[in-house]
Amino acid sequence: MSAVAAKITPNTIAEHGLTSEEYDLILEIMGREPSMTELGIFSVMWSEHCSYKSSRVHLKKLPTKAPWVIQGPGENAGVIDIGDGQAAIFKMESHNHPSFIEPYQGAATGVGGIMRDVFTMGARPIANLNALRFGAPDDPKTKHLVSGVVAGIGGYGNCMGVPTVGGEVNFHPSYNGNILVNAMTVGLADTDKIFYSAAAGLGNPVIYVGAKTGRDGIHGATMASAEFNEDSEEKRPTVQVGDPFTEKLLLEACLELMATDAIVAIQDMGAAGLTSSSVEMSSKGGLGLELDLDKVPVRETGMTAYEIMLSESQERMLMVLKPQAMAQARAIFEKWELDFAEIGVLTDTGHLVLKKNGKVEADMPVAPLVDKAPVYQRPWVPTPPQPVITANQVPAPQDLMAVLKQLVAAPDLASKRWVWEQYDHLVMGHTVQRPGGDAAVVLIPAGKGGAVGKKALAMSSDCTPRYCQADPKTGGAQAVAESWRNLTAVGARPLAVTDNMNFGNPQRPEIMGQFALAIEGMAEACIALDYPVVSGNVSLYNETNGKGILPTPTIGGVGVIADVTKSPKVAFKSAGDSIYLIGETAGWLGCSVFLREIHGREEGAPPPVDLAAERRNGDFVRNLIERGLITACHDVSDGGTLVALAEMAMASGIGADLLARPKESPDHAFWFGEDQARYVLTVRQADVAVLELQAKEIGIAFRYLGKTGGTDLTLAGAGAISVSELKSAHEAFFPKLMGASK
Amino acid sequence: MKSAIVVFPGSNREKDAEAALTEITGTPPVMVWHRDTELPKVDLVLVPGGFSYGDYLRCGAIAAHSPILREVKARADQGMAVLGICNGFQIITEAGLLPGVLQQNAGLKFVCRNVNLRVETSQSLFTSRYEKGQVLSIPVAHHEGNYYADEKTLDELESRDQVAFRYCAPDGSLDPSHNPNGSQRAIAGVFNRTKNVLGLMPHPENAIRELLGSTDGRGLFKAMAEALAA
Amino acid sequence: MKARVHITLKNGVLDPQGRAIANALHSLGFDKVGDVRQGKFIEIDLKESDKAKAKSEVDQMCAKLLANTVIENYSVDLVE
Amino acid sequence: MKARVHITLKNGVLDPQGRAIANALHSLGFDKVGDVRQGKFIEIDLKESDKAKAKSEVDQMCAKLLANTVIENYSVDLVE
Ligand SMILES: Nc1ncnc2c1ncn2[C@@H]1O[C@H](COP(=O)(O)OP(=O)(O)O)[C@@H](O)[C@H]1O
Ligand SMILES: [Mg+2]
Repeated sequence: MSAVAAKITPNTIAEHGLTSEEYDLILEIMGREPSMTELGIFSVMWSEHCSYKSSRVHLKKLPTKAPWVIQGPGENAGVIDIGDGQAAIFKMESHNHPSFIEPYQGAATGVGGIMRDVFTMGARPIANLNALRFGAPDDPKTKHLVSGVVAGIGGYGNCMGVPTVGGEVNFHPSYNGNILVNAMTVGLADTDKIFYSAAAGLGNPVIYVGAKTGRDGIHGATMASAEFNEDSEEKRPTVQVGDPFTEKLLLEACLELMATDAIVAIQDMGAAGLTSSSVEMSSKGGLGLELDLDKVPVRETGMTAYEIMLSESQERMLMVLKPQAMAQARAIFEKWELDFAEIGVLTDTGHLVLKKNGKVEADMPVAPLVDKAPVYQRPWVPTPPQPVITANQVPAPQDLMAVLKQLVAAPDLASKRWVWEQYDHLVMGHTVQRPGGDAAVVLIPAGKGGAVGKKALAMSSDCTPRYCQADPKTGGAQAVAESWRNLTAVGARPLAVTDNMNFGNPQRPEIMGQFALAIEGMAEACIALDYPVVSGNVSLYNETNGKGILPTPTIGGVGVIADVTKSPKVAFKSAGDSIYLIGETAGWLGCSVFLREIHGREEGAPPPVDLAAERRNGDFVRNLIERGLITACHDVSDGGTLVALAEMAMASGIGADLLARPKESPDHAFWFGEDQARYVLTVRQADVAVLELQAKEIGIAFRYLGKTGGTDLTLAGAGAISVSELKSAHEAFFPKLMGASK
Repeated sequence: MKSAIVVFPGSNREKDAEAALTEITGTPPVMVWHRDTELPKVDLVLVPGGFSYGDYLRCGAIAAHSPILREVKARADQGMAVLGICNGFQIITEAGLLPGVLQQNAGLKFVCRNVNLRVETSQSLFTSRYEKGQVLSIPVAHHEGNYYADEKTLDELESRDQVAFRYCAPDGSLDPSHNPNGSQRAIAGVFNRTKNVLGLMPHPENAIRELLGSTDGRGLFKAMAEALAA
Repeated sequence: MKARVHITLKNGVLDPQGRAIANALHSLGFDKVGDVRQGKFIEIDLKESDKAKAKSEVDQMCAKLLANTVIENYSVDLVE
Repeated sequence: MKARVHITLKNGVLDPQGRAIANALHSLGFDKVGDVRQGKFIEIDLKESDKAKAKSEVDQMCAKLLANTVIENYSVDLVE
């Protein structure tokens, strides 16, 4: 950075993404002109990415508490109690901008970063998920981006030995210049062995471990907070290269050290590296921190204080250790062949003091650096309501089965096998529900080191951006509800969510409106479903040349299953089972996949979300599952009921004989409408009476759809299609898009 | 049966293998760190899957030169049983315990899925619990499993009954569309000449519970436990 | 005409492979080994006899596909 | 001294990666591209000023570790 020695000018301030008001505030806090290193530190700490300055006032509306929440937002990851002395620790994070510039490394380091967030809290990561949005399939960049991102996610996760068990992949032209790569990690820890980042103990040593620091991604955090324009592709900022091998060693070394009593506080170096980790530790602990930057292990010569503090080199951690444990800790890191350096000490000054070559490069008060970070009440306007589209405003198709075939082959509904077969989804040997079901299911030990039993975690990532675009509040609620429904469909009790809010430029009131309203919808749903938010991430400025992406609040949900042997799969289990649709069907076609894929219309209000019905229907389904009555189960989402049925048939190879739709609802509305709060499930003949009786008793809407069997999906009055024909259409999209290589 | 698992920096299926050995043979294996220079007295050494040394340079190449591998090789020469799975197969092949090499998959992508494996011989301490021709469903998870050897070596392997498993269609027929990685002659696992060393790409340790998809891997562990019972 | 393309990591970009190789060489006793960097080497047969044209084609191939110029440099040699 | 090592696949050994690159170049419209082969390029800094000694050291490194001679050839250049 040539600017290091230079004087601070309005230009330098702007280059650091700071406004002149923000700079005035810096002058006030410092009581003098900052050094370049200090300015750099302010700029990353006050970037959108680290300070949440545009989003904070809205995020406050999300519910974050429940009796089972051990740690809500504010730490590296959220922590929930899952019984038996065990905790699930999880979070989702975006790596959108880096992945657009360098898809392989951008996605890989995104996965590496989120895993560090989880194991820094003492958890062993047990599952990864990834939510991906790409531009139109025929956009010239899409193929290259898909192949790089998927290879990068696999490359990192596979090497770490953590199974990648779920996620989503969507395509839409609004992501042409701004793909979304959201990665989620779920880890497992004992509730009495959770590690936090608040520094404590005056005089305790501050330790740097992991990989060496290079000049990687300097200004990554500010890059993640700036809008793209035509020439950012030209500028090509340095992106970080990931080293999953080093991270695997770091994981094992950290967990080994955590099993001892050595650690006082620990914080990974993520975005804004040493800066945010040291500031976080000291501000949370209310202590000062003095670092000797000459002791930081570096990979390159001549690195300045500015560069060392702002580097985003991967695979590094900062810890405060008990002094008496130093030797033991050093031995562990040496065993794993990682750097281990005492680089500083905790002080009572309340200041962050950085020295290099005996010279003080920065001396700044930590509390105001954090507390006085700007917070913006950005102006916002609501998205105008979209008209409700009724079934008679949409032409009915001639051939329902041809439409079905077209839908299951459409990019958003097509099989994602091409993607998840590149992910090791089996390593660790606990994957019960592999990718391809509603929620992934991973076995866990019974607790306190007990043998693996019947207990499992279920997890899923969900969002329907087209609903959010049409009506952000309904869309926000729907994303939460769908996540809850996916967990319910495998018999899990949904416990909590992490989120990843991907939006455009918050300085535009329409975008800020999408954000504010999506949060409102999410908050309502989370409250109604007892499904608090325990961690999350905000990614703004996903915008190219003033065109924003579809608002995409990705929801990552986690739930627990007490007896995994009862957890149903999507696949029909056997012939002769009775098929039921649970939940009310009005035949909602607005914003549906049917309307978009068959009629080329992206319009209308999205299906309403009735949270009371959602809860009632879900609790009903879960109860039946827990009683062992359900042989297969699938929630109804994109594409509607007939698509859900087709997915169950394709997963099993077993067909079904379906009754005609009810008279009052036209075919296309009944079969392809996307009404919420619905499930398709199957029961054995012998259990039909129990199901119907119970549903009537508590007032659950249900409808008998037909019976499983044969090798065709047959719909009375509409003809038949063979399951294998559907399946070849369903499996064709990705291999065709990505080239024939198998 | 006493067994040991060699753990390299970057190994990642050592716990899966440990669980399988413990559950099926009844005795937990000893975990041996790569820097150790001596092996405990055991009947079997398992070299597990993963990304030893990050799979940098070539899969298995760096691990193959570790001191512990020298020891494994010496003991294998004296007849001790060695099982290399996935990265373990790559390592022991690089170390010269088995002929051939494992190249990048023909599809150039990592592939994780259940494959059909045809048992080519039941005449070994590893496969005696299976019938020749039996078709197993066992997962693979690798990027470099494309077995290559020159024609002469391949002919020799076949004539000496050294091919353990092949990738096949569900009915046992050989069909290129069921070969996940382009391996020559669909080879998924090979023995050394004396058949005390087996390397295979698929993961029998991930196929030991119905709940997790298959129990077809159990036979391999059972066979070893029987053959190597003290 | 044959093009020989070298693709190497830019200075300052982390090269985990190179480092792993250096470590492995050290532990094999090659203690005179210092830094190691790993790159790619691609040989392309070209149906083109005009050297200038060939050069400009291969440069384009590098920029478009073979190298990721965010983190990599490339160089092209032509041999008849 | 610096050693530049090229590691290439032996003739007759299939190179799926090279073929994939050739296909990708064709689909980008580079239709003069014929065969493509991909190899590795490793640069090693050596604390050794004697050229003959350096050569023999690096040859050993190749034979022992850097190349798998079942399928790969190697060649070594030294530059001061
Ligand atoms: N990027 C991905 N990585 C792993 N699994 C994926 C990915 N995308 C989709 N899947 C899996 O494919 C299945 C179908 O995905 P999706 O249609 O989004 O499910 P749903 O509609 O139930 O949310 C799920 O099991 C999901 O986890
Ligand atoms: Mg679902």
